[in-house]
Amino acid sequence: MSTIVIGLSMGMLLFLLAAGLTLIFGMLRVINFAHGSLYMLGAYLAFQMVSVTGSFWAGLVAAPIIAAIIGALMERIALRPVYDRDHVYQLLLTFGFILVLDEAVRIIWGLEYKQMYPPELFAGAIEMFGSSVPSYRLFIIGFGAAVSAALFFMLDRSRYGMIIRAASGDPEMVRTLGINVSLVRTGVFSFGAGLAALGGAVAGPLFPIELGMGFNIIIDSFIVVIIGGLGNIRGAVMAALLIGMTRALGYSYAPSWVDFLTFILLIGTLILRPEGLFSRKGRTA
Amino acid sequence: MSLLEMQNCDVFYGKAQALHDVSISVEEGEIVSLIGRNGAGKSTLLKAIMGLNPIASGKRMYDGRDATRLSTEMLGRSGIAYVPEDRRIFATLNVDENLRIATVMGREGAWNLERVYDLFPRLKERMTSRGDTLSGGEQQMLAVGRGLLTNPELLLLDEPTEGLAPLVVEDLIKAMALINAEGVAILLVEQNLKVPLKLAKRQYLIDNGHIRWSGKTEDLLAEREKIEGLISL
Amino acid sequence: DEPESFKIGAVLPFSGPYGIIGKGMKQGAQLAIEMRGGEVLGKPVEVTWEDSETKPQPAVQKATRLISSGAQMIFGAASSASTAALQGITEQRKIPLLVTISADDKITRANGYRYTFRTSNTLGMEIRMALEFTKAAGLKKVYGVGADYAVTRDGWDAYKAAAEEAGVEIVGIDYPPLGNRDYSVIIDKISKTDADGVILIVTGSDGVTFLKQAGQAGLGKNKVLFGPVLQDEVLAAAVGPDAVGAASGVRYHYSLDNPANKAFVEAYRAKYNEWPDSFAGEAFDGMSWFLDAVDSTNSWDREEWVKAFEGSVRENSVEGRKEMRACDHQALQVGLWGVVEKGEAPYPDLKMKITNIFQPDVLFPACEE
Amino acid sequence: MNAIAEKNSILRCEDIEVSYGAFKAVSNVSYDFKPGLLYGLIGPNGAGKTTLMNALSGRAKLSKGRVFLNDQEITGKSPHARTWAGLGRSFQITQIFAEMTVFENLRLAAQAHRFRLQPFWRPVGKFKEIANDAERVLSEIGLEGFGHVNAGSLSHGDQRALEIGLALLSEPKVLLLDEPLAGVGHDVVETAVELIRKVSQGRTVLLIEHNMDVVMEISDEIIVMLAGEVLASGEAETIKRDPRVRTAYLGEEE
Amino acid sequence: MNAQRFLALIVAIIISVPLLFPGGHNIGLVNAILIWSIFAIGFDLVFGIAGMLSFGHAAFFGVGAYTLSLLTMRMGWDFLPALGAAGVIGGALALVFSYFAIRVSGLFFALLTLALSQLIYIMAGTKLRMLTGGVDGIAGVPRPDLFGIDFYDDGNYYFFLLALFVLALLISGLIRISPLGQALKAIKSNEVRAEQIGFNVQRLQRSVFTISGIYAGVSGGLLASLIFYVGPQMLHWSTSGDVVIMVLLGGMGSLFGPILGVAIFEIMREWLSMQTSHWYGILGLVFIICTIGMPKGIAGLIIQLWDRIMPGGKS
Ligand SMILES: Nc1ncnc2c1ncn2[C@@H]1O[C@H](COP(=O)(O)OP(=O)(O)OP(=O)(O)O)[C@@H](O)[C@H]1O
Ligand SMILES: Nc1ncnc2c1ncn2[C@@H]1O[C@H](COP(=O)(O)OP(=O)(O)OP(=O)(O)O)[C@@H](O)[C@H]1O
Ligand SMILES: [Mg+2]
Ligand SMILES: [Mg+2]
Repeated sequence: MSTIVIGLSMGMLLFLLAAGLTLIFGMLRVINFAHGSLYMLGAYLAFQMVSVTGSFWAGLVAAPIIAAIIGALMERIALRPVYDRDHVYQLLLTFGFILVLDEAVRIIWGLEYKQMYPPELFAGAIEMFGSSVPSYRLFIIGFGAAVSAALFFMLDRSRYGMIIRAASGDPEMVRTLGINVSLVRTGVFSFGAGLAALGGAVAGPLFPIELGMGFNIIIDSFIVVIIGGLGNIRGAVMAALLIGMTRALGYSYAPSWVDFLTFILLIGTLILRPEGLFSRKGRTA
Repeated sequence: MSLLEMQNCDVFYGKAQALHDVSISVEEGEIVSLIGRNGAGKSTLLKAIMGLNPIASGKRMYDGRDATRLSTEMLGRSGIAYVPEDRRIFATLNVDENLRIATVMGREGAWNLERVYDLFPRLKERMTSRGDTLSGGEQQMLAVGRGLLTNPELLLLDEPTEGLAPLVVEDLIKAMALINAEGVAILLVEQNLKVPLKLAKRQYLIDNGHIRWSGKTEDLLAEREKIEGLISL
Repeated sequence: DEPESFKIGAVLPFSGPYGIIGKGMKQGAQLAIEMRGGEVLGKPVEVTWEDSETKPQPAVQKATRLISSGAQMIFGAASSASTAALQGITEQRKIPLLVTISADDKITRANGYRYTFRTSNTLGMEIRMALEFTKAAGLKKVYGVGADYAVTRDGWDAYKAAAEEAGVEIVGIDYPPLGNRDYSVIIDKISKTDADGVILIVTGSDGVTFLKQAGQAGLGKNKVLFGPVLQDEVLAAAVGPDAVGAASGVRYHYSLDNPANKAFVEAYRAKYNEWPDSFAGEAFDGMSWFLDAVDSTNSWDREEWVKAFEGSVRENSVEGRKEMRACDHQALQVGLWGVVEKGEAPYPDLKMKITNIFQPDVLFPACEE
Repeated sequence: MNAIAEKNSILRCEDIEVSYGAFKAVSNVSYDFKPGLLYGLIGPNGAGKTTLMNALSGRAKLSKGRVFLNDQEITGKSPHARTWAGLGRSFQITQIFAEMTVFENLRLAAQAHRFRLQPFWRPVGKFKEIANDAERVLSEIGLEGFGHVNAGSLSHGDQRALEIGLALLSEPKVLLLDEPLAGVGHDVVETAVELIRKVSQGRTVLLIEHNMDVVMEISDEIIVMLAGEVLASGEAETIKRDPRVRTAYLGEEE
Repeated sequence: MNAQRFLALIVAIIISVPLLFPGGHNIGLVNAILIWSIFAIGFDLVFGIAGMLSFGHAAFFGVGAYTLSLLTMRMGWDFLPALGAAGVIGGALALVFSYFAIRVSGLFFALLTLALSQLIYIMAGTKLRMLTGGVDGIAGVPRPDLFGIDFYDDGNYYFFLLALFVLALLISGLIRISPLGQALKAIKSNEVRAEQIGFNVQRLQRSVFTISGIYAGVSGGLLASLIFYVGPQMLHWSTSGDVVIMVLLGGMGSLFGPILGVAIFEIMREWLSMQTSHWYGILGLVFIICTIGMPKGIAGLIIQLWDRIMPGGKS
């Protein structure tokens, strides 16, 4: 029973880490390898806010906002000129972003580990089903659910999501309808960057805040995105929970096979449903 | 005053010139058609009007103002709608969304979702299908419907009847007449000459990137022999 | 003929996962050279610092260039993989390789690498320290968590056998993958057992993550968390207050009470205005010792240096007596064990307190073969 | 045409069905196509014409039924295997190699037809026969001067011509043409129709077209589809008079 | 001289630095460039010609390295047959990958290959540690023992690598202009049409994927012998990322572009890291500027400049 709660929290955490990537990947068709770096930046920014203001919540709010501004700049300056080219050039760019962001973090905060703690409100552990579950984990479940609901409404239901999806296929045609595609794209990238940082801020109290922290999560995030189906927020939530549960069970019974299981799940999905568990395919003729 | 005026426009693809010193005008509320053989430059001109092809030299006047420098989205917002020859349906959006996206900018006018569905009942049946699963003709209907839903002052139609069944073509001709009667100007490109001859009061003949002839439809029919020699219609 | 200068090629991680290590090593080694007047064999010492990126390929590529431009020795990488790769080239070129941080036992094996010398700890000895600690702390039931790779598995097997022999009950063992980020299920599992001690054979970020998450679940309240290389001051700072009470092997510590160390710490603080971490201390110690050995030969023949270093004894190292064993080029030394406690100025907020010092004879098995 | 070929069918489908979810785009279609005839396939938009063609050429998966080419079952075979078996097609939505020249486009089709294994030890320019095939078709489709033009920068109508040319190069016994005249200039419709006539010599052609004048004129037999099923089939005159076809598709034209 | 020849000349100059300046300290760097170039040339067959973005080539590269190391060190094979086996195993693994991955296209292909190669990476680091030495890898990988030449001398090894590099370049050049290369370009351009005119798309994609796996396996084996070491790092997806970057930087789909990309990448890494400790960030800026300013990579830029300076001399 407690495994389920923990699995749920692991899944939601994964979702929060991957949400920004899903968004940018699904909407702009950009594989944002710098997602991990933005996530790391979010953690450092949150740490900084916490050490200045003493409030976890200040960090949780400020880090995404600052990262979103940085994301907007990245999009305006670098990404915008290459949309018309083959998608792979965006890869090169985002690789460049990784190096630049990492360097910036190194210059600003140095190499030492930084730390953050859960807010007062969620500091202790709660007895549940005979286990003590850290209440911060419960916070993550709730927070993840809220973020996913918000994203779901933004993307699948609203006209905003419609524009983004249309523009990912044929931006020119969207322009003829009088819609400012560039602005929308900047918005999406910036929002995705903010989400990445949000993930970092939420993860801060759980993981060491260090330079390499972004490098590791990117693969996890990819797995969520793939299993969920491109840019499909509902799919991403489902996938994250599925992985969270799988991992929780894995840790209970065979910890050394956990990574393995995750990949088997991924490869299995891709073989059975190459487009991901939650997407549909079009026709070609 | 003309609604749209293109003055002495040159358009290039790379180094190749596709339009030479082209001037055309569309008056408010009229139907004008542009005819010419394959590769004459018709689509190129429509795209240039819509800001999708840069105008190397020349001027675009819209609503009495110089619109040469306006971007595609500004032109769209000021009331020009474009129905491209290759339809360009949004593949990942369903039929309903493909239509609704055209209403995002919220221009007031006579067209709304219901009217489009009345015009093309087939679209209503396929409302929840993704754009890229539609048949060719369904996509064509959708492209026209999407153009209408922006409630334009000027509608650029590039071969709108291509791939449509005869019955639907009839409906579309009626609809165009109706749209026009409601005050929308139309610039029509067609291969199927029946349609422009029936609808348009004025014609432009384009060949090899040059406007070779322009005038009333009656004159076109009367001077047919001469013009045929000119551009081998 | 004698070269103009004594060239040292230093290939250290200044970036990548171990990037944090490079700085301390560089400062320690620099100080070692400075404190001997910047000279060896009567010639100025010239060090070229290169970034190994914590990756084997750049490490070897840079070492190759350093050697071909006349480096007399290589001062080596931090990760075991990079070190192993460097050993390939240094053995090939017959250039001494000084290792002061990598702990993999294989790096110094009997009749193994002629040109490799390690002056720092091995993981094997650290595991044995953990065992001694288990006994000293009177733990009865122990649960194990080890990062899933060969060295830890071997270490665990050794620990388990010896612990069981000493009457300690082994409750369980889990091997989550290296670089694991979520220990919550394992922590929950352990908290439901009646183990009184948890041995964590993990290091770096993995250890930090575990301790952070264990702290939130309150695992440390009734169980002793300890491990061979679980904590030092850098890592404790990353964990925060939840680290207090965690016990760990310590490679070097500035609080060691001996004249050599006092002099070193004083000079280090004067120069860099910070406490030397274990990377700095070990680098200082190894570099000083090696250069002394070279100096003692009065020769530019590298074979002479190898011979001189082999079997040399350093009575006054910063960690007390050290002896370079000839059979495997591993320095025999005492083992330091400590626990994280709250510190006050001028010390960091969290500091290690050395609680046990184990003697070499219980930590190093005899050289096999 | 000998007597046996008259009797046998060259392409036959038995009760085929294509469904997308609950929606049946094609159902209950059984038809025998005789060698050497030109079939016109008409019907309202969305009736399932293209989908039927997809089913025959292997692009759409059958949920039911079987397809035979020359009495060989080809159900489930991939499109390229069907091409080798003698089935060529053009697409309603132009499918060309846009960033290559027109000549390269044609040369590729010729190469695909000539080699099963693509040799890698000789430059492609050294294979004369391929270049000759390409040149021949280039003039057949009336794009002589355009060999060195990038296919993507051809006008829409010229791309349609290239589309047919690509299908021709596989020397198909059965040729499926999906609205080849769509977008073809008024002045060249005659030429295009001539081209279709010419290429239909000695092969079976299935032609989807909304240009009724053309279909009625050149088809030997006409098949009308409605809502995924075959509504009627027969000679042009019969079809023209069929009231069901008039209400569903043709309208009350003068 | 046309632009292509000019490019060839630049490449020739870079790789003949050790001949032009014997006794320099850059021979290790040039050797690494030769090896990575073989990898990149093979990778570009898949990436630049067939248009398949693979993020799994690290697997073939790394497996080649392990194959060579294990066969020479544990089985006592000679170097050359072991190198051949590295290529064969690299190619075979690529073939296996292709059966899984070719079912999907575009970004999914990239991600699926990435996932498969990460699986290999995890296996090598943990479950196969008896064979691979786990995360610590295997040190002491040998170099060839041929004609009594001491290939442990980097200067001599250079010639061995040069010969293989030239061979790899020739084969790739031939493939590009052969019917196979054309067919692959067709598939990249329009898969639907390619299949309809009779190309067996999947088989062709599998073939080129396998060929490039062979390139990767051989180059991986060579790298292991160059640095006397093989470890799971070579299998990590970031190795795939490196080769993608190199090829993009140099210019995908061109014969010499990938080589230029490799050279620039390696030289910058070596040179910049000597200049400043902030070299990482600077390298990142260079990537960004190159992407924005050079739509066709360095090779594209050079061709453009050449055509501008030498008008009329079009290739
Ligand atoms: N993207 C492009 N790049 C280069 N040249 C182009 C491009 N698009 C069109 N052209 C060329 O410009 C000329 C005009 O093409 P356009 O598409 O405007 O013709 P059109 O009159 O619309 O013909 P159709 O009736 O066949 O659609 C043609 O010669 C064509 O080859
Ligand atoms: N992959 C698919 N998924 C869902 N529906 C599809 C798919 N392919 C086709 N359809 C539907 O099947 C119906 C038949 O389509 P088809 O393209 O065969 O029509 P058609 O007769 O060729 O029409 P047109 O004359 O307009 O080209 C259409 O309503 C279309 O939306
Ligand atoms: Mg046109
Ligand atoms: Mg159709």
